[in-house]
Amino acid sequence: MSNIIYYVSFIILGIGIYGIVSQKNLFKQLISLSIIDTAVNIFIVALGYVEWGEAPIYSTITPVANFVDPLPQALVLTAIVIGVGILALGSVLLVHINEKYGSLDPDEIRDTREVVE
Amino acid sequence: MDKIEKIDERGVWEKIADQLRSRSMWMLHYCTGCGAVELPPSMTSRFDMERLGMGPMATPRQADLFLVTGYLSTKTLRRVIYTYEKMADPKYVIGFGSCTINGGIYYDSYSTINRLDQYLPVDLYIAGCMPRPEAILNAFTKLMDMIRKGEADGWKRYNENYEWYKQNQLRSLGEVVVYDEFHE
Amino acid sequence: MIALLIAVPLVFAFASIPHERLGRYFLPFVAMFNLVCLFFFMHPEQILEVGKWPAAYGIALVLDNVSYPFLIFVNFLILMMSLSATLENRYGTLLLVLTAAVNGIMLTGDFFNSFVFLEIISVIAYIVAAHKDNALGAFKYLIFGGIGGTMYLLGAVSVYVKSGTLNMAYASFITDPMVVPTICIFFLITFLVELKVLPLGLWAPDVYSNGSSVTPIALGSIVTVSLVYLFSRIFLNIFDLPNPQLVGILAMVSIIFSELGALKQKGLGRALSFATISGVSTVVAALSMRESEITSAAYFYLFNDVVSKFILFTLFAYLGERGFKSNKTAGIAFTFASLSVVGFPMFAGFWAKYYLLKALFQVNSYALPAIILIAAVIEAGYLIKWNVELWYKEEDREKDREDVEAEKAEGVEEVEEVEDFVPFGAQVVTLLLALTLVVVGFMPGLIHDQTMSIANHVLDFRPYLDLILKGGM
Amino acid sequence: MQSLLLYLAIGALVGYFLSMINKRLGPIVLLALSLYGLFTLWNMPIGSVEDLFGFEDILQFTALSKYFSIITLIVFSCYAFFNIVWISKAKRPYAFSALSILTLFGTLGVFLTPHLIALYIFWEVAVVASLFIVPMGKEESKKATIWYIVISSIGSYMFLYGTFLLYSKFGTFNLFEISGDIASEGTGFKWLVSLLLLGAGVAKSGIFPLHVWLRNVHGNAPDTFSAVLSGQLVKMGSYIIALFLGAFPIATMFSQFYAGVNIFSYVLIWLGNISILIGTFMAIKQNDMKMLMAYSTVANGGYILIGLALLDQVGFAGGLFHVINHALAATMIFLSFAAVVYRTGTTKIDEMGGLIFKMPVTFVTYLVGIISIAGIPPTSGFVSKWMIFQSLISKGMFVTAMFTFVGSIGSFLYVFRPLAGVFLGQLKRKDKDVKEAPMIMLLPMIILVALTILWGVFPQQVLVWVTDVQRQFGMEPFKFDGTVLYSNLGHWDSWTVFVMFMVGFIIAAVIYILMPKGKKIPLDDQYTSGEFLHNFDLYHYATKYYAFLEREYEGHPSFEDWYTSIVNVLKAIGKGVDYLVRRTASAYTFWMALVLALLLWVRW
Amino acid sequence: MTVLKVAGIFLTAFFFGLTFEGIGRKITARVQRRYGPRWYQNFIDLFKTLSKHGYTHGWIFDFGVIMALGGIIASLGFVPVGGIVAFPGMDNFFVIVYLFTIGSLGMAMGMVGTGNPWASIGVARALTLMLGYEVPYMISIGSMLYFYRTSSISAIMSAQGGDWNLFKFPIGALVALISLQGMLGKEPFEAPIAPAEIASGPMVELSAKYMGLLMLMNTFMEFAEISLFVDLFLGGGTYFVFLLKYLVVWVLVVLISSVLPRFRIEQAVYFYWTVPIILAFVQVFMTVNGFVF
Repeated sequence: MSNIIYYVSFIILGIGIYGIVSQKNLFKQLISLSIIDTAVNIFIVALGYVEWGEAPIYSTITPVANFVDPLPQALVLTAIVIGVGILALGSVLLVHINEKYGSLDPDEIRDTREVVE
Repeated sequence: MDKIEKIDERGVWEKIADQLRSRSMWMLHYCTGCGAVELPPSMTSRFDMERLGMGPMATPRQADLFLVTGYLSTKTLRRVIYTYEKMADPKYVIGFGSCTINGGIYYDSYSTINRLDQYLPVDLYIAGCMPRPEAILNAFTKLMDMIRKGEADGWKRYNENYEWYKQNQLRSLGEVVVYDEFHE
Repeated sequence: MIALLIAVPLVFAFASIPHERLGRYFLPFVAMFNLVCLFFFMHPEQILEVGKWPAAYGIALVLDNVSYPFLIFVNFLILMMSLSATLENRYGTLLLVLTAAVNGIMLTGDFFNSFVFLEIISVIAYIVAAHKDNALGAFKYLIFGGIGGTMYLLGAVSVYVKSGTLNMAYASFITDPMVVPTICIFFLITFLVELKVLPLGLWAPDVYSNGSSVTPIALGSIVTVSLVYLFSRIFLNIFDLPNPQLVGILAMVSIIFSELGALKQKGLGRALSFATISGVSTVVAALSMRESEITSAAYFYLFNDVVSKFILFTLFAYLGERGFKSNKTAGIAFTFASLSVVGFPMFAGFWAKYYLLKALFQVNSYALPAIILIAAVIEAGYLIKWNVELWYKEEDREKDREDVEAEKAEGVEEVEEVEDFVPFGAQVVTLLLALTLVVVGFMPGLIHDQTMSIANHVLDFRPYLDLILKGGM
Repeated sequence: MQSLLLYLAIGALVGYFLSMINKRLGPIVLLALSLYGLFTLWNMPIGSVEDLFGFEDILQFTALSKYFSIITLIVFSCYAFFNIVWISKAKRPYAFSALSILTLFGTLGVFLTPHLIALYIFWEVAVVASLFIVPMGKEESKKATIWYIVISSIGSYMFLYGTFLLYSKFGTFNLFEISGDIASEGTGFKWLVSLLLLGAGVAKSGIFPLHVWLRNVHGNAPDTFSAVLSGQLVKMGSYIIALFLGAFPIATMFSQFYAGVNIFSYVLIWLGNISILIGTFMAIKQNDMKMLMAYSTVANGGYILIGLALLDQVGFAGGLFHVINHALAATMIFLSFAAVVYRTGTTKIDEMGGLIFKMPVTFVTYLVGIISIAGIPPTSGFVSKWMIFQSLISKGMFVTAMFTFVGSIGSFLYVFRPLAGVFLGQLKRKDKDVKEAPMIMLLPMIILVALTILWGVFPQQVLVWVTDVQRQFGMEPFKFDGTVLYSNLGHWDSWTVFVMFMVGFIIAAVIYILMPKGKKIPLDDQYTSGEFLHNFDLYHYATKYYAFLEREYEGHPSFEDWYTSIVNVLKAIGKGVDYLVRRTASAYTFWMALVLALLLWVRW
Repeated sequence: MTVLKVAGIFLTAFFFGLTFEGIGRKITARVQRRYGPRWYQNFIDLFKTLSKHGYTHGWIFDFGVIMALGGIIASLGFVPVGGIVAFPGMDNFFVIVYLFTIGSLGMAMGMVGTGNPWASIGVARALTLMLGYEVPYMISIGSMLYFYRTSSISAIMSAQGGDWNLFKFPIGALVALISLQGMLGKEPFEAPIAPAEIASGPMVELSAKYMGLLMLMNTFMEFAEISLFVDLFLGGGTYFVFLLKYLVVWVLVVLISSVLPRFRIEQAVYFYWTVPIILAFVQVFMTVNGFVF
């Protein structure tokens, strides 16, 4: 039962990949990428989790305690920041694409480009 | 032409050469008219002119004897003259049939040449319309005789009286108009 | 001390934010500074433990015999690019950050740290890729790179989970060998994406062919070199490459197909992009052999390929397909570079091929040499075609000019003069690099000694471990 | 040798900068260097060994080196001499001169070293240098350059692959060190290595599967450079073939197949046969005179290959002798073409005519050249053809003999086509004012004519070189005594033949002079079937000269088309790659998943 | 001695060549039921043409004619005429064959030098025909050279003894005979000089002594080629035996030519490259495998 979080994260990962593969709209693809990011983050956090663990803070109450591994959480923080950065950057790129081609549908974009080329 | 006994001016080599020429006459027959049809019988097995050393040639350069076989129009005369001038000296001309003598039955046509010897030095005419092969062979033997005696000197006459012949030719044919229908 | 390589560029990057134009003036000096530091003040085999945390707990920056030459080369390339490229506003800042990240990724001895630097590089790469209004290509790259980055993250975290440390040296020491292949596959995916091995490098042609003087050089030369370093660090030094044959085959397929793709192209830019894929694929294929001579030759090949492509892309960015009539110097550089890429003698490319083939034959590998040579035939075909076309374009151009003049005389309309101006900096840089190729062509030892030493070090895990852990743990 | 190569390398730079002062200085530098080289190498003892730029014993002066270097230097001297005037028509005179010198550097280097990698380097230098001269020619020449580089690369990379195969086996690049041990290797290895190494020779000398570049390149290159291409660069291929066939113990490496000819040589001989066939019949149907001679080069390459591959006393000598013949003849012919083009500006046979009365010396050069190509005594071309025929007949190789006969008689056909179309026939009106080529152009042509006839009548000098080569390779040397040449099927004496020829000529001339003199008439006084012609330009039979023969093989397969279609197939695959590239990210992810799956599940 | 022998060969070729040609004309005439010319007609023709005043188109024309005759005279010197062998051992088959081509080349060059397209067409046809007949000829002779291990004509001639090669190499002899017909330009391989079609082809511009010299060349060439056939296949023999054999071959050739029509040039080449070449290879196969009777 404790592994359920892994399965959840992999399901979310699958959803993300499915999204990228199946969705035509570029923005939806970007969102799917973000979903993949999230899935991986969940997975990492779950890795550090210890059954019935406690917050990894040394105190008098918990001199010897079942700590949750703090490092993955720290890593995830960084990863989230990077993920957000990429999301923002992708959005900017999409705005540019939309300005240039007037669409976010790759087929329509390709038509426009082929006319240009 | 006046029949004047000429003094034989030929040297020894020339005489020997004339002997040879008379025995090996290569002819070019210019088939302007119906006379040409009489040549095949004279070449083939019945009369066989090859036994006289004669034979048909393909181009005027190789030929000694020029047969004008029939009537001439202004159009064909020009060709005849070109052809004659391409032949190598010494060269002989035989006019076939009455057409070359006086125009024959076409004498009053607007474009017929009535007298060949005004334009080319004819060594021998064969009368008849048309001459039979017997007459033709007879003429050939006669011409051979003339050559041996040095009487067949039409080519010399042509060279000597070139101006006169040219004048006659021009009078009949007019100036040559250069007109190239393909490229100009 | 070695942290300066990362810190100084970053500082200048931040300093340039208020003054958009300053970045591009900072860049050459920063690169110069780095080079000077590297040459005179830093020498291999030193380690910096960030925050005095001892290695295996904290982040360690390592300057060893492998990363040192790579650092010099990359900073040299950055310096060259800063002189040759036309940097618009803010690109200076970006490239300063890129410099920091690239130096960082080569110095770091920590998986997660390298992930962070990789992501910084990626983000900047996406932005740089969007240069010249090429947002679509950049977006493709972003999706691809995004997934690749995720894979790297997964790999790094898996290492941590399985070994309890993020330190590269220590992790390789204690990680369960059973799970190493699986972890490595995550890393591998990232590298295949970033190093443009087909079919994962499909994003590259669209990105590189945008006609910018920054994108293909920043991505194709600088980022590629740093990632090749990381690739060899992880797969040659720390872990074993999983499925080396499969990687080799993938790379070979990539070589052939990218050459075919290049053959088909009607535009020079895309042709060069495909040629770049082919070049890096060759390096990957050679590295997958994990043999010191071959590895050394692969680095030599990388050197030649990167320098030549630097020249080709720079000149393409400025001249397009307009010929060398008025730019003989540029033309000579272009020709030298393409001859070197194909591997004609008396250029660096020949020795790259020579060493590579020689090493491959020594281990009785016959398929890769054949493929390299077949690819070289195709490459020779289209590169020489372009050379000839560009050199002998003058007739057409004169005709054009006559037309223009005629039209001007008629006063029909003002026809825009085609601009084929190569900036002085770019001319000098390309010529210098071309001469480098020639000099290396005559004295291959200059580079070969270095690559040999890198190869020997990179394949020997022990010194690295000793350096980081100081024989301890 | 090292100093010579050094001078040449420096000379390329010097030539470039001197050309800037005066265009004509470039060829003069080349001429001086070639003459210096000729002088040095002529006097150099066979077997000298030298270092090159610090590499020990890289240069080795063998008998084969001497022979080929002398040919090369003769060709280059004439070429340089010719260029002194011609250079004014060159498109890029500076680069042209410098690259010419570099080409000489490369080829001489090839001939002087048995070290395979050094050989490869020099080889590629020659290729690259000549590569950039080619597109200075006609409009088509840019395309031709691609043909050149691709086919040349195929050849040279085959060579490189073979070299490394040898290296991985024997650990040395020195050919002569390898050749002793190779016989004991496995059959497959021997086949592979021999084929790969000879691939370069096959590609370069225009042998059958790789012959397609010659038409394009020789036909479109700058006019004088075609002479070097055909007279000299192609001979580099022949050198490789001669070197490997001579240095490797081919006879013991491969099993005997027929009449003492081993199977490998037999394969080569068949390639030569096909080359002769293709070269001859394609040459017959060319209307461009330079392309015609290009195909002729293919056919002659076949001759050389057959001669060399026979590997016996007479045949090998014949093949080697044919090298010098064809080099001289091709140079003469292409130089005379260059002179014609210099004056008339076209290479199409049916756009010219009657130039003999305007350019008599050029005509004589061409005439002697084709007499030599066609192998008619008293030129040197006959000597080698005789040797090859003798060898083939004595071995009983009649099928090959048939091909050589076809090539030999076919050569009468194709060489006559430019003769009739360009030099004889009616003079075109546009060429009425054409003058003879300048004296400086004529001199090298005259020298070549003299050499060809000299070596046709007194072949001893060349035979000494050739037999030296045979001795060096441990073959029984060709037997000759003065001008009498011996084969195992009898002998002949070139001097007697020449004397008889002169006797016949004198008799004919006496008869001619004794008889009445002919009258000189102009060209347009022609038998025209009595018709008056206005435009004698059209009274010239040059277009589709052999129409009746060409009709017989109209639908022949074209290798040029085949190779183009192969390239098109490759391009179609490339288009597929490009199609994938142009998709959006969604498709890429699919690929990524695929690769991931592969990596995860495939384990071996 | 050599000089005398060479002179003897030339004089034989001159007198008997022309005489036999005259006889050939007589035979043709008889086949056509004509009386025919005298046997010495060809002498008359020759000297007549030489005596005329011709036209020349420039130096190449003169040179070509001299080269044609000179080349043929040169090659004639190497052909053994019965017992007269001028250069024993050096009468190499290939030398003779290639010396012939000097004459042909000279003729072709001179004739095309006239500038007449008919001449060019004729020469083109002649060369094409040559491509046809030379190949089977050389292969079939080659098999003999292989068998006797020598390429000297006189050596092969004397090696036969009474046992003629005609019977030893019957198929080769047949091939050589068919090729001979083409070499001599007799029907059915007469297309190069078709008089009515292309105005006698190469000879179109020939007048007077030029014609004569080429007639002489043609006679010598015929003599040399038939002599080769007689030497190689009929065992040569003493001088008069040789001439007798020569006459027989010549009559055979003339008879064949007098009853056959003309091939078109591509038909001729096609013919030569199918039937005779296959026969020649049959001969080669037999020779190489030792089936020599």
